[in-house]
Amino acid sequence: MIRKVAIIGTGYIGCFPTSPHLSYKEMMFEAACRAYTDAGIDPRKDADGFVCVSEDFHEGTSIFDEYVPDQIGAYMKPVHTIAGDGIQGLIAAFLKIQTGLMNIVVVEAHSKASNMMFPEHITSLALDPIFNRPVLRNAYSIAAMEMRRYIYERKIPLEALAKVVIKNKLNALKNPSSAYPAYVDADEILAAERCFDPLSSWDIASYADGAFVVIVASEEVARNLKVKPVWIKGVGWCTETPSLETRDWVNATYAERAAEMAYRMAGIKNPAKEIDFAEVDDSFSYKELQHMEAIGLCRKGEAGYLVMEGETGIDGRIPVNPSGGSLGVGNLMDATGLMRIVEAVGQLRREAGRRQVEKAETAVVQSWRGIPTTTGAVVVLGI
Amino acid sequence: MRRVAIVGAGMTKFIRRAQETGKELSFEAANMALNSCELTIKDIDCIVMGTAPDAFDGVHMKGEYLADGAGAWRKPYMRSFVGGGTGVFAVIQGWYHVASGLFDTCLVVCEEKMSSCQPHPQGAFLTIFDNIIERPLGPNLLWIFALEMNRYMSVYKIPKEEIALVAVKNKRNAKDHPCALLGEDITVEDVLKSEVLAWPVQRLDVSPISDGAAAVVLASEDRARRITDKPVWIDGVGWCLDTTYWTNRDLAYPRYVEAAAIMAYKMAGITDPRREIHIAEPYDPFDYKELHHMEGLLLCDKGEAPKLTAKGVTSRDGELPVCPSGGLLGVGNPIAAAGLMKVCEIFWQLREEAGARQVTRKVRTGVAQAWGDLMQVGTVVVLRR
Amino acid sequence: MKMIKYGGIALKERDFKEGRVIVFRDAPKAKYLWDCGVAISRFLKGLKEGKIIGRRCFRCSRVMVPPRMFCEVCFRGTDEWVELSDTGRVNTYSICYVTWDMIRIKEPQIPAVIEIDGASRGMGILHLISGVKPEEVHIGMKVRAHWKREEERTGSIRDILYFEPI
Amino acid sequence: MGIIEKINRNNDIVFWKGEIPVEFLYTAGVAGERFYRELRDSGKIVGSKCSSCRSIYLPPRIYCERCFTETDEFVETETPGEVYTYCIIKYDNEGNRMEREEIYAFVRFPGVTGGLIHRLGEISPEEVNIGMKVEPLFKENRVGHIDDIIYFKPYREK
Repeated sequence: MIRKVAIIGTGYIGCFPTSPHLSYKEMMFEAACRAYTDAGIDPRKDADGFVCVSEDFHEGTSIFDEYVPDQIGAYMKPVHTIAGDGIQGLIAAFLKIQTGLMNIVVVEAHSKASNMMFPEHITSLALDPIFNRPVLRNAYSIAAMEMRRYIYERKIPLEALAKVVIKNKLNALKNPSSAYPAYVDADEILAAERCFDPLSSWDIASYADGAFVVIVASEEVARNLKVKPVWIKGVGWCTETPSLETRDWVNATYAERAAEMAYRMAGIKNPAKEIDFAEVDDSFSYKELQHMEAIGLCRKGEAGYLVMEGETGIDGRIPVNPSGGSLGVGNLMDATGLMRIVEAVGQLRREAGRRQVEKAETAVVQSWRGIPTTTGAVVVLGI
Repeated sequence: MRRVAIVGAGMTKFIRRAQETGKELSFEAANMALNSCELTIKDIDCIVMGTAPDAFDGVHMKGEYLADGAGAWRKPYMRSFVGGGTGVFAVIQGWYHVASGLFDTCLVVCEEKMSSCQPHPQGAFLTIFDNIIERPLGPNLLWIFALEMNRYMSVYKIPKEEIALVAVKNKRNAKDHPCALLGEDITVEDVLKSEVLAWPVQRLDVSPISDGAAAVVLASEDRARRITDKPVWIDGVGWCLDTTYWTNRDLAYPRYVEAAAIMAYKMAGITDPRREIHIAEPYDPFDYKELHHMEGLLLCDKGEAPKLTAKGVTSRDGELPVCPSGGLLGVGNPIAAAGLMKVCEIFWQLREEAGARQVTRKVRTGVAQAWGDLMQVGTVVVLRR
Repeated sequence: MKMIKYGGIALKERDFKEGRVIVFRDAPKAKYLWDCGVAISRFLKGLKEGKIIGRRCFRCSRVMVPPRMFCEVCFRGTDEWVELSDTGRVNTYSICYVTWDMIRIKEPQIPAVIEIDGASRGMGILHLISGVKPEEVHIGMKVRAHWKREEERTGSIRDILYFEPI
Repeated sequence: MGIIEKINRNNDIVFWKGEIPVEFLYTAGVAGERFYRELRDSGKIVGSKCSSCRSIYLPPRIYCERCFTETDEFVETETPGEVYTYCIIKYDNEGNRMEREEIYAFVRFPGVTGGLIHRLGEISPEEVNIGMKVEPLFKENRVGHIDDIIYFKPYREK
């Protein structure tokens, strides 16, 4: 009884370290114009619903959904905010199409991270205010502690994490939309100060600005358009627990559960074999490895080897983050998931240029909401 | 389309300053909702959270923070908001989770802890205005209500006395609500004599700032029938967001509420809402809003709602009981939780479980509605026994 | 039938003042430097010059204020800048006796939506009214912007001190 | 569709400064109140126990997040605890180098689900290791705050 649902258009602007020439509204409008042109639809006539993805403290505005409808063509239409990740927004659109109530739903997410004067303070504001926030003077300490335990249990050498950074920044050099591309070598990375020991600044994805719009449609609609549809074959999402003290510090359980759900829906039994390439969260270098294991691209403990052997490069056996990921493109906060979706759609349509992976028929895209959360989402896409 | 029912409901008391954390309030409401239909968290497939600005509770990404209190441990969990419309929208979000066919049950939780915000929750409200061209004027939330109320009164020539009747009715209704913060007997005189905050808005026109949570359990048709013999069906849902540029609109009439209502009525097969809707819980953070929303919900002509109130049509023993719960004016206004409280009330009324608040006439179809943002969003659900 | 227990333990202001309840405090550094973008940068520049600037859409012919680079009705880019008058009519107003943090003020503020002359019908902005007795303000009243002195203007909505009756 | 005119000179770029001007006052909650009272009044670290799965939560809570039922018993935690993971922080949230680097650790206790995240003291960063035993050092004048524990320090058997 599941309806087939396709992504029929994507549009974006970015990603930039800063973007002073456009307001967030103007950025959203540009991304939306590109998406509607891509899909060949008129939002005022054709779109049934809209989802925007945002968090108040990222914007500096309370109940940010107020400032969304006009510039994405959603004025006087059903719109709502998902305070989550871009992929959760995409899933909300997917669900609405599944009900049969709607046929075309538009998802928008953006980042104006450069407008926050103290982004780390904002991250700290997400910590439990009575047990954790008064103790921790830097929010990155959570990632640092998690990294320590993860590499301890999996016996991952720091070289493997450096390799993740090298690979993603190199992929980003082939991606014209990346904010932090670079050609770097392992010595440079390993020599850096561990400012949040064991994290060095190389391990942390820097913030970037950008806006992304993805248009989702039912099969009937998708088949009648000129565009080549990319099918949403499975979706999953999960929150483990907000409590730092009771969560799993080694395995990304949220991603495991989300992937199980998405694979079940997509009929995927052996992801390591059936998935052609993956976009997984790499807000921190170790997260890429942890997430690869969680979504079953390899067995637990193997991710480090895969990376060291170059298997996750664009030409490798299982390319991971051909876009350049957050380390190369930039950390787009709530929009990160949609950036990955846009990349995967581009790859599946074989429009990815120099970073095109050879076999691109089935992709998995995974997102994480960042510290201090344990929320993640997974989407399986295919042609 | 897959039919979805509400099978259980729960809420906390609405209070000015709660000792409980937001997580604990969420747990209390969610636990009561589960107990009310004798389910445990193992029976729940997914969780939906509705909670409005993070600046109330004082936690960034507060949806994430509240997750364990809402029972989301290792489950699919998603938070949405549409400002003040969130409480009713959360039910719509839960509806599409179950109606999609992906899940059979969904726990919907709404929470707001406004007392955390200092020196006054108005600090959070200040930041709902445009960051560059409105906030520098030092606006407060009362302004938008006062501006809208004045426009409504002027266009339809409604005297303040008629509007005050809503506050009198709702605060009286709230006396029978075990969770109410401000259930009391007041008179129109009291309202008119109360402190002027932002004319035409006076102290007793306004709902109180509160802490609280509410929750409902949703189930697919098969499951619902196994859980209870009194499921309440979500037969229509609608929502609509008007332009951000609120100073470009005529505030006299909430056309976005009308659009949301039409969407919900169409889905529910309602062609004559005045005849087919038996009971309503429109959003009443201020007394005139109840009237405004009755008109937007097409329950009466534009500018006519005050007359219905004056005639007693909207009282508990009237033909169209409106806000029998006591509404936000009487029960309290922890924003998202208050919206969901309205859905809970219709649920209890349709099941004839509202106790002292049970309306006189037999009711089979009810509507709950919330409103929010910059006088911009309408969220509507139609419920049926 | 199960016993219904409603959660929620009510504390009083006193409990906080007298330290009878354990509390934690925090003041977030939620500070921002927002990009004004094309439309609002131009609007603010106009204010500095003592002008209210709008934007026209050629398809629906509306002249919009505050200006934006997109027309929400037609969903297309707007086409040209329009210099509007600094006069208008009161669409609605209030007489407010409290500040945003709920401190009572003696001299009430009069916030209003003012439909700007030269923009399309109903196109207003939020501002304050002054130079008039509160009881004399009425819907439909003609008003004019009272600007700050030129050398004091910074490119802000507050370059207009208030609107006053003509 | 599209923006017809853009800013193409840096001269025309304008920023606007603002903030969300709020402060927060958090109650410790029902379980938190109990935790901090015990800490303040008797120097005890208490957790709460779920009667159905028997997990002991630290920090305590009024509900079991797994069973989603009320926890009904507060129990004292036994020290020493054990460092499960740790980090060394050299910069604060604004990127300023801190006057003294701080070591944070997640400390777990025997038989407890959870633990406490706190500072480590009386030890240099190089000496810390996963699995080491640590015990809390309490302040003398306690007020009911997480800082009533000054830090956790290496455990020495008495």
